[in-house]
Amino acid sequence: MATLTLVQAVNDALKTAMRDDPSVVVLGEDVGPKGGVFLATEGLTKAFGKGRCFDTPLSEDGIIGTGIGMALNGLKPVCEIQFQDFIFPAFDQIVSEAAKFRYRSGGQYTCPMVIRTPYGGGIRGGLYHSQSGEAYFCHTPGLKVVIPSTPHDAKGLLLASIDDPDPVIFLEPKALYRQVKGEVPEGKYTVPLSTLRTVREGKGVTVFCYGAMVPVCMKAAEQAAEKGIECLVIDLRTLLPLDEEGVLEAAKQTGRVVVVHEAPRFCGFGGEISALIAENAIEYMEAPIARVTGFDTPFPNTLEHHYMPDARRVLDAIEHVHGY
Amino acid sequence: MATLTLVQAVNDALKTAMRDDPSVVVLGEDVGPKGGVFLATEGLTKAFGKGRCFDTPLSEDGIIGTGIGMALNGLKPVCEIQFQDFIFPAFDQIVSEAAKFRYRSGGQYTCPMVIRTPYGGGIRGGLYHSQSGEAYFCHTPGLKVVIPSTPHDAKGLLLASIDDPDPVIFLEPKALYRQVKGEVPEGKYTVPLSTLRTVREGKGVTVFCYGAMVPVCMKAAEQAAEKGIECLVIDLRTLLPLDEEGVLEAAKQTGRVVVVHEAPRFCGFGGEISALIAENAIEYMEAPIARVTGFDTPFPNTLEHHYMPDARRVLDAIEHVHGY
Amino acid sequence: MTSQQLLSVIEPDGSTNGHESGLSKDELLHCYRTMLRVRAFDDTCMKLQRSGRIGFSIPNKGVEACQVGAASALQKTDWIFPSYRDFGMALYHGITPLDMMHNMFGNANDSARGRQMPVHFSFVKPIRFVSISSPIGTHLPQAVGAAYAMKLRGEKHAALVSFGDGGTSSLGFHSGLNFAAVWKAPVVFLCQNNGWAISCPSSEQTASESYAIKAKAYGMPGVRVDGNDVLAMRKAMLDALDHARAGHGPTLIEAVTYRMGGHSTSDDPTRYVPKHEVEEWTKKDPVARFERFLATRKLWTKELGEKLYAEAMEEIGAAAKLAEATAPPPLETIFSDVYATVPQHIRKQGEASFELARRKGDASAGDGKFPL
Amino acid sequence: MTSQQLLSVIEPDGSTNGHESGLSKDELLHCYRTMLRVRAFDDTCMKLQRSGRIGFSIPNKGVEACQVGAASALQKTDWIFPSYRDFGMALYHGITPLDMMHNMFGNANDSARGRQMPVHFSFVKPIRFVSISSPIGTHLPQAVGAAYAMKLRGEKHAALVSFGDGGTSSLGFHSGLNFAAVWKAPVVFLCQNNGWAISCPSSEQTASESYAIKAKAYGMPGVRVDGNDVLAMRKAMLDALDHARAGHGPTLIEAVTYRMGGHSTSDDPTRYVPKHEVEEWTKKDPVARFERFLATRKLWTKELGEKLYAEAMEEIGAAAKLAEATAPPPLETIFSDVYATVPQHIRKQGEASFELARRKGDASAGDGKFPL
Ligand SMILES: Cc1ncc(C[n+]2csc(CCOP(=O)(O)OP(=O)(O)O)c2C)c(N)n1
Ligand SMILES: Cc1ncc(C[n+]2csc(CCOP(=O)(O)OP(=O)(O)O)c2C)c(N)n1
Ligand SMILES: [Mg+2]
Ligand SMILES: [Mg+2]
Repeated sequence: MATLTLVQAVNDALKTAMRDDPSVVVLGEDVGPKGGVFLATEGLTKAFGKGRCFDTPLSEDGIIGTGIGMALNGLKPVCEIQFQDFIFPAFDQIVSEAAKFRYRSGGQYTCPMVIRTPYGGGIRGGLYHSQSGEAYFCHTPGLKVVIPSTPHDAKGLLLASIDDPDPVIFLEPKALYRQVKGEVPEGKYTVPLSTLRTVREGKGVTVFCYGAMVPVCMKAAEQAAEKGIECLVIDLRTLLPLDEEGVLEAAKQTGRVVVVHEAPRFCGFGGEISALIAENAIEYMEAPIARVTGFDTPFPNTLEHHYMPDARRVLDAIEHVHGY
Repeated sequence: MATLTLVQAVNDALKTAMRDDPSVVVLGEDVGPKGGVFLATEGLTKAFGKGRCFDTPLSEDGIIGTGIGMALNGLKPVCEIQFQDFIFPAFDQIVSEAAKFRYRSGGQYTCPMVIRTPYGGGIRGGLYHSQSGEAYFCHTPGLKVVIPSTPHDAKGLLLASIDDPDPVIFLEPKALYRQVKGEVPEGKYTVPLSTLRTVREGKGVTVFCYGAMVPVCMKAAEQAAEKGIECLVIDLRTLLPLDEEGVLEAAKQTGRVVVVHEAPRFCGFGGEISALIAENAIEYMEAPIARVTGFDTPFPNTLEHHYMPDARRVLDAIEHVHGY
Repeated sequence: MTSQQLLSVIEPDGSTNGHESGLSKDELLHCYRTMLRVRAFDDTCMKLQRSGRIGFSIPNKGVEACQVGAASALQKTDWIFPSYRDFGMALYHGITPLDMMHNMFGNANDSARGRQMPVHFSFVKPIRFVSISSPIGTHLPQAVGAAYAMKLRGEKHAALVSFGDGGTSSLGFHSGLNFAAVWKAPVVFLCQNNGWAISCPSSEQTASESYAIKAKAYGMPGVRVDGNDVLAMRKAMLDALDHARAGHGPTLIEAVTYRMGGHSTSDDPTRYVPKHEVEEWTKKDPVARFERFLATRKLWTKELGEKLYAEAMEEIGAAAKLAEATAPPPLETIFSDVYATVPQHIRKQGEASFELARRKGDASAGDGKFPL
Repeated sequence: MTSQQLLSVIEPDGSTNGHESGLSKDELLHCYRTMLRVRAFDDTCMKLQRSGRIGFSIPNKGVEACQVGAASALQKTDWIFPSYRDFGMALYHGITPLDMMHNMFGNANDSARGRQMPVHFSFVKPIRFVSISSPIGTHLPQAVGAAYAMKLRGEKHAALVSFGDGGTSSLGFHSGLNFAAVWKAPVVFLCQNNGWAISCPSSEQTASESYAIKAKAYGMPGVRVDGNDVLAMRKAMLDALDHARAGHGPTLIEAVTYRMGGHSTSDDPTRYVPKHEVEEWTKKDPVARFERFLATRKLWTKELGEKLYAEAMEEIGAAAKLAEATAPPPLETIFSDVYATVPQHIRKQGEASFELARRKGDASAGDGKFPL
């Protein structure tokens, strides 16, 4: 097993898939000779040729639109959107087309494809290189939404996404690209979609998180443990289709819940977790269901560290629901 | 006071605004001589000339993009998107640009503009003429999201939206366009944004709804009353910025809540209402917070009446939370 | 040829300039019969809509030659990415009126399982007739991607993607043509310029000299064809397909034609279409034009035309009856096909709704009407 | 002229073909000085970024003439919708290096209030230099809308919108040019074709003969200009602005130039740019070209050039020091300017975060680096 960073694990997954399956192609802006602006696609053109990994003109609509056509006709495109913030020109193709092809054609036409894109803050990217748009995709039936937080999961979930018969939005926490390292098995393995990962056991407070918030929540959980509060930390990994039973069970285990994400709070993904619990397990709740999230503002630049939830804020919420 | 349908009230509001303020312009596909596919803009080109109300080429990106430019430079554009389902090609302009101009320019450039569009089911329009996308916009800081449910509010809220210094997404429940009639004052008046409307008082169960779901919920509330359950029915009217205090107060009044909308449930607007309550008033809740919504599937055609919440489904939820 | 000239084969009097593309008598008659079947399908749907038996249809009067001529050049292994107005392409390739009628009624046998509006067909056989979408222009880059897959696998197939004059303003037009030209993808872009996009005339859609000239922006050939001339359409398509199959990349074809009816069965074109325009174009009726050609070959008489039209009406009327008598799709179809397998949360929603129906009865259908 | 010829004024040896557009000595020197200030701003930012004092910048070496020549044709009442690479336009019109540096440091005096990345300027004075956005191409239709407003009010102003070769593939290019031509809006589209879009060469961006020829798709004039020739740029802009102000509508100008550095301070162009290309274009350096012209007018000596560059470096270095010493924006700026007035829910979030900071201390800054 090699020790890889998260972005290296993504690269490894792409190489593994392309080697195993000639129908896998990678396309996007600057994914070819440059290897992508984060180097996630480094070496792919060289190893598999220009027909399998190639640069596109500057149009996300074109990247996803042609990707859909490839998927309709037997290829397995893995489209890269350079930053998740730039996915919106392709929103129509994703929401109106990729998500609805199977349904509207009675299963005659399907879109097995993966849309990979780095999301989230932490690189001083300001309004347009920092956003977390998972809620937009999670509100779109027909899509799957996957977010890894470790190198192991990044490779295993990406390979599972490429295997999946439906379109998957694969959001990569760019803040973790080089921040986390971990052991990654060689060759092919998959981490099944729609499964949760228990990062830490605890009977005091349940913390739901994903992506770059996982290490933040773990730090907060350790600080909480020092104060005698043991947290159950759940990495959701697949937001859609969500393992709702698993979420409810984890919530019931402590009766006290904190949900954490970077995206703005209002109508964000955290609200769905709260609502699920309030609808199906409210009688188990012994405290308000707290959300620690980005603010309901655009993403700032100089002050981004104030905007993004940190251990300080998460811990405060843990203490709040614990002491309630 | 004239008795108008909802779509006539919209037309009346546009005429009133255009008469009072020469900077108001109306643009969109087929809004000119044809008067829009629902006739919301009927007679405007004739009354105010081709410079003030005009057809555009078939590009929503162009409609909103040029609308933003007009707003930056002193006009007050009211852009029509023919069906809300077709707003997605303009999603980038709305989410990345209109919503963020004030913030990113430190208030130097602003986008006072209104984007009007019919939304929701009930006309046998299938996947692409029936969607309710309010959650996408509500998760976007910088936008306001307004949905009327009566002719009176349609005119008053639209005039308030045109007066507003920020971009407003004005979603018109197309199912109600000709279904509801009501008295509408002549000339200019406004209904302030971010205010709730109590449609019905009651101490049994609080029902939150908006748009075409308001009459549905009222029907269910009447049926509930026959069974001895008095509902407090709240028409949210402005979803963003939401009157959160008002929502919490209404929830606390009964301790039993049902949230109703047509859009899919997962990560929908209803989740935000549930989450708000679960975060700030959970100790008042005497029952699960129920959601009655569209299913987490695309919008079907032949069976649309099974997809859209009806009084039958709402009543069932009212009974459920009441009897809990 | 420059993009301003119109490629044509059949002269107004029915004679030709010699570019008939070698169709056999049977093939010529298949084209003709298909055009009449389009018209009969149209007429039937108009009646069904007027009498409230279906909710919506899209008239095709005036554009039959465009569709049939273009379709006639395709192989069964090629792919069609149609617009909602492409009845002729479907019928030409053997998709049956009954299959289409199931969709018009959105019943249990509809290949779209009653999920789409009428005219939003989806077929995989006898030719790939890709599921039609309402959002304009999205299918252009999709056709390019499908064509790229053909090219990557070394197949000699091609994709045809059809759209209207209004569609040229869409995002998909720009990205589709650009990607296709850069990749030299085997795809033919067919713009059916029928003069109108609902109520927007071409003069307000674009300021360019023609739609064909837009090809220059992408570095691909652009040709303007008389879209009311079925043989000219066929020739332009054959040339473009040869070009594509030979690895030379895409072509933009502008078929100049005219929408002789409203945009849809719910549209009232008298609000915006100048009367003289319709009169002028009525003289150029593509069916009459083809009949004059067929007459010069002794393949047509008035009686034959009437007989074929009557046969088509009968066949299509019977199909409508059958489709109307077919049950609506079962409730389960709301919840299936969102994903390959039904996930937890959707399964639960389905079960809850079946359970409610058992307890409290079915939902009742509304009476909403489609506006445009 | 056809779209394939390059409009130029200054010959490589500094002589001209007579189209100098009547700039006074002072104006010529203002152009020159501005070009040197762009270069000095660039050099300073590169150093600031390399030493970790700012996070990011965008090099302008090679494209100074494009920007300065184009800007020189504008009135203060015109609007500029710039790209992130348009330092020259800002400096030409009197936006100060200090104003720009505040943005590079994202401090409390930044007009964008520290919310945007460096180089995402926003100014309303002395000219409308509209807030720069990262998403490529969105500003094209916006410029058209702003120009439409001018036209509707009968003003004789115009809008300039500037973008790169990569930007021509964006959605905004298609809708912007199309709407502008249909409306005859007073707007000039300036495509600065600098050969690359990050690592994507023009040959993979489009298959068209040129970028200027794309104007044909929209029915507007398209001109190709030597973008390294400041006077040619000025002439092309003046002509296009006259055309626009006279009510004849938009023009697409393609300025053929070259990005002599990386895409940004974080990019490593040696991964993908062929070496010989850079060498060739170095010979065509736009500053040296203009110096040769100025020398023919006795307006330039090597010493003058060195002196002006040194002055610029000093001015800009001082600005950088001042900007660096300026405090970061206050916490409140996270919560203001989302709307004209702060709504309930945002006010509460702000208060909670101030309160938490009082109780538990401030958040600590991360060390994330910008990748591209
Ligand atoms: C993105 C989008 N915007 C708007 C519409 C509404 N709409 C349906 S058809 C149509 C006009 C299309 O005109 P054209 O492309 O010329 O095709 P035609 O109907 O003439 O065949 C419009 C605006 C749509 N379907 N999709
Ligand atoms: C919609 C969008 N997609 C991708 C990007 C990432 N990106 C930033 S600059 C750039 C290349 C732009 O090239 P060009 O338009 O030629 O301008 P240049 O940088 O050469 O001046 C890309 C792809 C973006 N900013 N916006
Ligand atoms: Mg048309
Ligand atoms: Mg460039």
